[in-house]
Amino acid sequence: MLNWLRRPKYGSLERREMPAGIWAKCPRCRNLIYRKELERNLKVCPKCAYHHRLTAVERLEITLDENSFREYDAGLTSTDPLGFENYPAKLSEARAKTDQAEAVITGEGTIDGSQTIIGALDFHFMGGSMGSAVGEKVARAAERSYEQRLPLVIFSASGGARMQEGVLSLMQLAKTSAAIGRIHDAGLPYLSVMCDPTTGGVTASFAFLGDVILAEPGALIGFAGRRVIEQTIRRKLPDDFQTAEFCLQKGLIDMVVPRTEMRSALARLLAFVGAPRVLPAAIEPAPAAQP
Amino acid sequence: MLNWLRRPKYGSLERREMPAGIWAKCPRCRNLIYRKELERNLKVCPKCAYHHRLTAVERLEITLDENSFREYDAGLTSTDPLGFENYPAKLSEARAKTDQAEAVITGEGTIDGSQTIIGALDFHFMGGSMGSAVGEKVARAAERSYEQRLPLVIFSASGGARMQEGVLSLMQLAKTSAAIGRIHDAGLPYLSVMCDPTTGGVTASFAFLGDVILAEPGALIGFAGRRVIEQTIRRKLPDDFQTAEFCLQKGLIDMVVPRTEMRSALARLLAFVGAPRVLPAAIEPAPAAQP
Amino acid sequence: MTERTPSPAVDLDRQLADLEQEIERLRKRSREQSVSVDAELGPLLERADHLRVQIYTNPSPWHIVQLARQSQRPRLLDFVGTLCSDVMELHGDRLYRDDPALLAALARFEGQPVVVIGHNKGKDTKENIARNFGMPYPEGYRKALRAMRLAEKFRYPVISFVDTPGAYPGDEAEERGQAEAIARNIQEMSRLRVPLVVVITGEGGSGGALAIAVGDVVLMLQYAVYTVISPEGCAAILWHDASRARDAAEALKLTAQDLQTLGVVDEVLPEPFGGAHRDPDATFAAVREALGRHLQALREVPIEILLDRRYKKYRRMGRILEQSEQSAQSSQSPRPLAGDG
Amino acid sequence: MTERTPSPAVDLDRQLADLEQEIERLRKRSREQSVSVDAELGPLLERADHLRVQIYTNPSPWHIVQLARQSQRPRLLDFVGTLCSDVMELHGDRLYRDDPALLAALARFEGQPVVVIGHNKGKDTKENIARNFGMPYPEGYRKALRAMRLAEKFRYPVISFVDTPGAYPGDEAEERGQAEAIARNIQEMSRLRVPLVVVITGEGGSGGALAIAVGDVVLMLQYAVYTVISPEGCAAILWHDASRARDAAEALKLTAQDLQTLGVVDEVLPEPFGGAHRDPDATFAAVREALGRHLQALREVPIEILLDRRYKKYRRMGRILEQSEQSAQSSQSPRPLAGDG
Ligand SMILES: [Zn+2]
Ligand SMILES: [Zn+2]
Repeated sequence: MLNWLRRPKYGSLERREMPAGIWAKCPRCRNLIYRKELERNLKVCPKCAYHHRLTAVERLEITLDENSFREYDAGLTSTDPLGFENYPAKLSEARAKTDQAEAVITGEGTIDGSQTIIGALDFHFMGGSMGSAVGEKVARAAERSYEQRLPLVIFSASGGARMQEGVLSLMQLAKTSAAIGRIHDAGLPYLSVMCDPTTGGVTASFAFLGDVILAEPGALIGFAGRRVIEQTIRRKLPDDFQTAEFCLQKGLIDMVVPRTEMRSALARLLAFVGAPRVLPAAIEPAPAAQP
Repeated sequence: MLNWLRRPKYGSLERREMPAGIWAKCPRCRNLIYRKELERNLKVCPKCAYHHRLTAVERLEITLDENSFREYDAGLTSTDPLGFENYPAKLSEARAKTDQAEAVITGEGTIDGSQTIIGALDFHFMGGSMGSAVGEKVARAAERSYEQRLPLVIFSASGGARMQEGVLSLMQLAKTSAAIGRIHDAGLPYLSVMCDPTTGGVTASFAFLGDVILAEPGALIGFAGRRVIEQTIRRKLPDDFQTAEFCLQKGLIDMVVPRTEMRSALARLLAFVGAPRVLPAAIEPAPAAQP
Repeated sequence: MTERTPSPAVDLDRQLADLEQEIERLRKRSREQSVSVDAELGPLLERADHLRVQIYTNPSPWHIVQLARQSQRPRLLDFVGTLCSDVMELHGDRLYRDDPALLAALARFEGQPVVVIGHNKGKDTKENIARNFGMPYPEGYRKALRAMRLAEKFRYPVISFVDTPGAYPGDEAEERGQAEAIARNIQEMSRLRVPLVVVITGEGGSGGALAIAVGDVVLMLQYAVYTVISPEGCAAILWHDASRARDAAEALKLTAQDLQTLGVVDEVLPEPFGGAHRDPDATFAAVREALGRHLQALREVPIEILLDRRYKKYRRMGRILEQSEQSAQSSQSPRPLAGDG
Repeated sequence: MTERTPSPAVDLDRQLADLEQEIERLRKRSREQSVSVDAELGPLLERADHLRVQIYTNPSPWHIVQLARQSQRPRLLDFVGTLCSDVMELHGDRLYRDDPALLAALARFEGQPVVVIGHNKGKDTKENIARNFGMPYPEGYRKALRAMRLAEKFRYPVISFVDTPGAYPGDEAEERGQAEAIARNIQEMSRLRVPLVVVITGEGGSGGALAIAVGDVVLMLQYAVYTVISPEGCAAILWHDASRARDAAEALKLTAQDLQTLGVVDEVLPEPFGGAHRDPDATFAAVREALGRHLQALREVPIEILLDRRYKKYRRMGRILEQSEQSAQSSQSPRPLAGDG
């Protein structure tokens, strides 16, 4: 990974997305992979193509042009509006674990030179759940897209609404969808990328409202949980149920794109929809030498 | 039936919708019905509720307020643009049989006082097939709806496009759908009523574009023919396939309305969508007596 | 509200449940052994009545959940049948199926044309099976959207009645895009160009409720509930113990009163003592009055202003904290982050 | 054209078929009996070649039907792959399924962004089974409409490639609203707020073709066909004899030349001698040139004017007669009819 975006902020603990060590065991193929190789391969298993989950920071690092990112609303967090048992403690724990203030990072940057507003949810932060802060940051990102006439790209990775905020978390579905509605009205492009997992409230709002919907291979995508469905229909579901590939076949998403090709796919889409281009400094005309 | 609208025009032969005689045999329940009773019951079998097919004239008679109808484009007919074998002879035959110039009658009138533009296809005229003239009359009716800001009601009864006019008949799907599109743009109501049978090209154009779609009980409604489908899928289709009730369950139409209630259903819908009202003369205030 | 000991209200509720069990036990014994238990029974019955009054006077959230789910509670068709005239049901999404769990209709309210949508729960098992317990498939939501588009075309207001355990969690519903259907409705309702009034009459079950519950005005019956997850589901996830649903009901702040405080509900409509089913006419009257008043007011608002208000209303929902050291920078002027690599 | 005797072209075609049968018979005899038939075969082969030249020089409608259906004929992916760059396929209708019989894609044509839709026929049995022989279900048409809405949102032109025997005539297609899907597309294409160019490359099979064939400009390859019903179907209905398809092909006026005369097709694109598959590059070049020219011209037309032109274009299609005794009255001023009862 590129590491240009990582920074300590709530930095009390070391980063722990994967257990430490030189070797990592792939949870799908069970092979031991040299960790550096795995990182080089954007955390896609070189043996079986299993896509390990990424943090929001990692996602932005591998997507954006280096040092192009400017974060929005970094200090915006949820409160504990219901006085919900243990919620403040869980928030603190998530902040310590992820070095993030909340389950989404938003900002602006360039992808292969195309300017865009971008957001990435972080499943490592309370399961990427959407409370008031996640909803607010996504809505603000959409509004900035609207105001600045820039495309919007959102990577989703979420278990759904954050129940510790009760109906206020449900209202984030309305808040974010309304904000996305505005950018559609303005004819601005919105690309939604579904990563593993994208379920519940996030699917029932902004994640399924993209002009183009992309997904990573094997990502779990669905509204209701597998167990709830199996209890309801009293049958076992097939293994591929609610995978990205399943959703593609069911006509619900546009493309399944391997992580190693995602950046270029987004760049092509952004170029297609006419995102403003920022030329790299290197190819801007050099100032004439002063004699 | 009311008979107020019947008129000879191409009147070479007597009307022959049903074989003559005092008694009529119901094709569904096989009962012998006293013909006058059948007529009084709007040609719905009093024993089994089978809806006999109506001519366009009968349809308008039982739908519109008495003497409220003004016909449009009565003399508009198809030509024989392809020089298609036997087509002129078939047209003559259909005209003689139905006393109509073409397979649709269009005009304006009132339904329980609500002004509307109205059209009725006639299955007795070459299977209600849509050639250039049918398409033109429907499109003109839609344009009059647009120009006069009046609702549009169309009763369909058709086997589809009129193949004797080749691709020109196919183009009537585009012509009529484009005209319907204009009245939707203008926020005007269009009610589509599907009668037995409504199949082929008419379903793939104006018949399925209604704001509200009504159908008579038991009406056959579908795009492809039963025989073609059975040959394709190599299975027998269930008896109720492509009936109005089947389409209702499949979410394709809004209501199945018995013929005896159709006029009042349309009247309620027209009143709902705010069709201009024409008060019957009887209830208009009488001029003050001159002293 | 973070304590795990039951609240006084929940406590009353449990006492009543225990008492009712005891009463039933006594009566069973009386039947089986043909002995009189009146002497023992009398005080218990009295105590139970007393408890009921206490509970109805100040019902616990869990008790309100029970009231909201009450099988005798007025259903959609009761409301529509009483409050509306000239009802013409619309069927189907024009795509796949007509979903009987969700009703869409043209109707008149106080003589004015409106479009009515709502979750169509049944009153008995037979009705409920036919209407899937008021749990729509995607085609139900798509039918609702079609009806709302008609309302938009003809410029009639939409009245939406909410009463569902949730969107149906079945495999076919997933396959046909349950999430997409809900998201689409939420987005389209946020910008539908006619007034939208929502009445939450019973269970407001998560996304399946919200899919027809975005409105200029959201009304809620006193003993209805509206929640992001069922108390049972919440308890199962949080404490791995569905029986702690009472506690979850407390914690989730799902009552009308709580939701008004949180800014999610605009007005709470009072119910008769003991719940809407004890005096349906009073309930209908309250809904009729509020609907009439709000529709009247909304009709007078120019549509662009209405849409702007609606947008801002939902835009405001939630509680956030903008940390001072960062908010000045982040909110006004995005700043580049120092990379460490 | 009303005579039932075969036209000279059809006659040539039949002669060729008879000859080919005779040649095959001879060859089979030669193989089976190990005898030389060269002496007999030579003149027959020469005559067959001669006939082929005659036929290709002036093919009959029935022969053109065969050319349009030719398995080696360039398919959608050949056209898109050759004419477009940066192709990104879009999948699904967001409702039910992704239909492989219909392709929708973002792409660039001569560097400019366009949305491409088209019937996705295969070249061999395996491809054809996977893509249902280019016969879409309703979800195919709904995917196309979704792609066209994206084009409208981003203001890019739509290029539509037509090559289908027709919409799939299956029970499930009917159940999911095949007719509705086609009608919706036709209506929406008639008012889509971007330029629409259609290229009929192979079979233009009735409503299933028209569902993506409403355009500001409709181009048609020389040996493509476009018809309201297949010649076989027409013959079966008219004469109860599907083998009279040749006659039906004549009668239906389904060739590019005929359709241009009838005003349905705006421009016929020439094919190489013997058909597009004999020199695909020449075919692609012809399509590229025409597409480029028309897109360039359409881009310069203000959208309201374009929509008005498109409307009037379809509004004019067909041939009608307004009988003089009535047209003056009916067309200008509707008159009440004298009732007879
Ligand atoms: Zn692996
Ligand atoms: Zn009968």
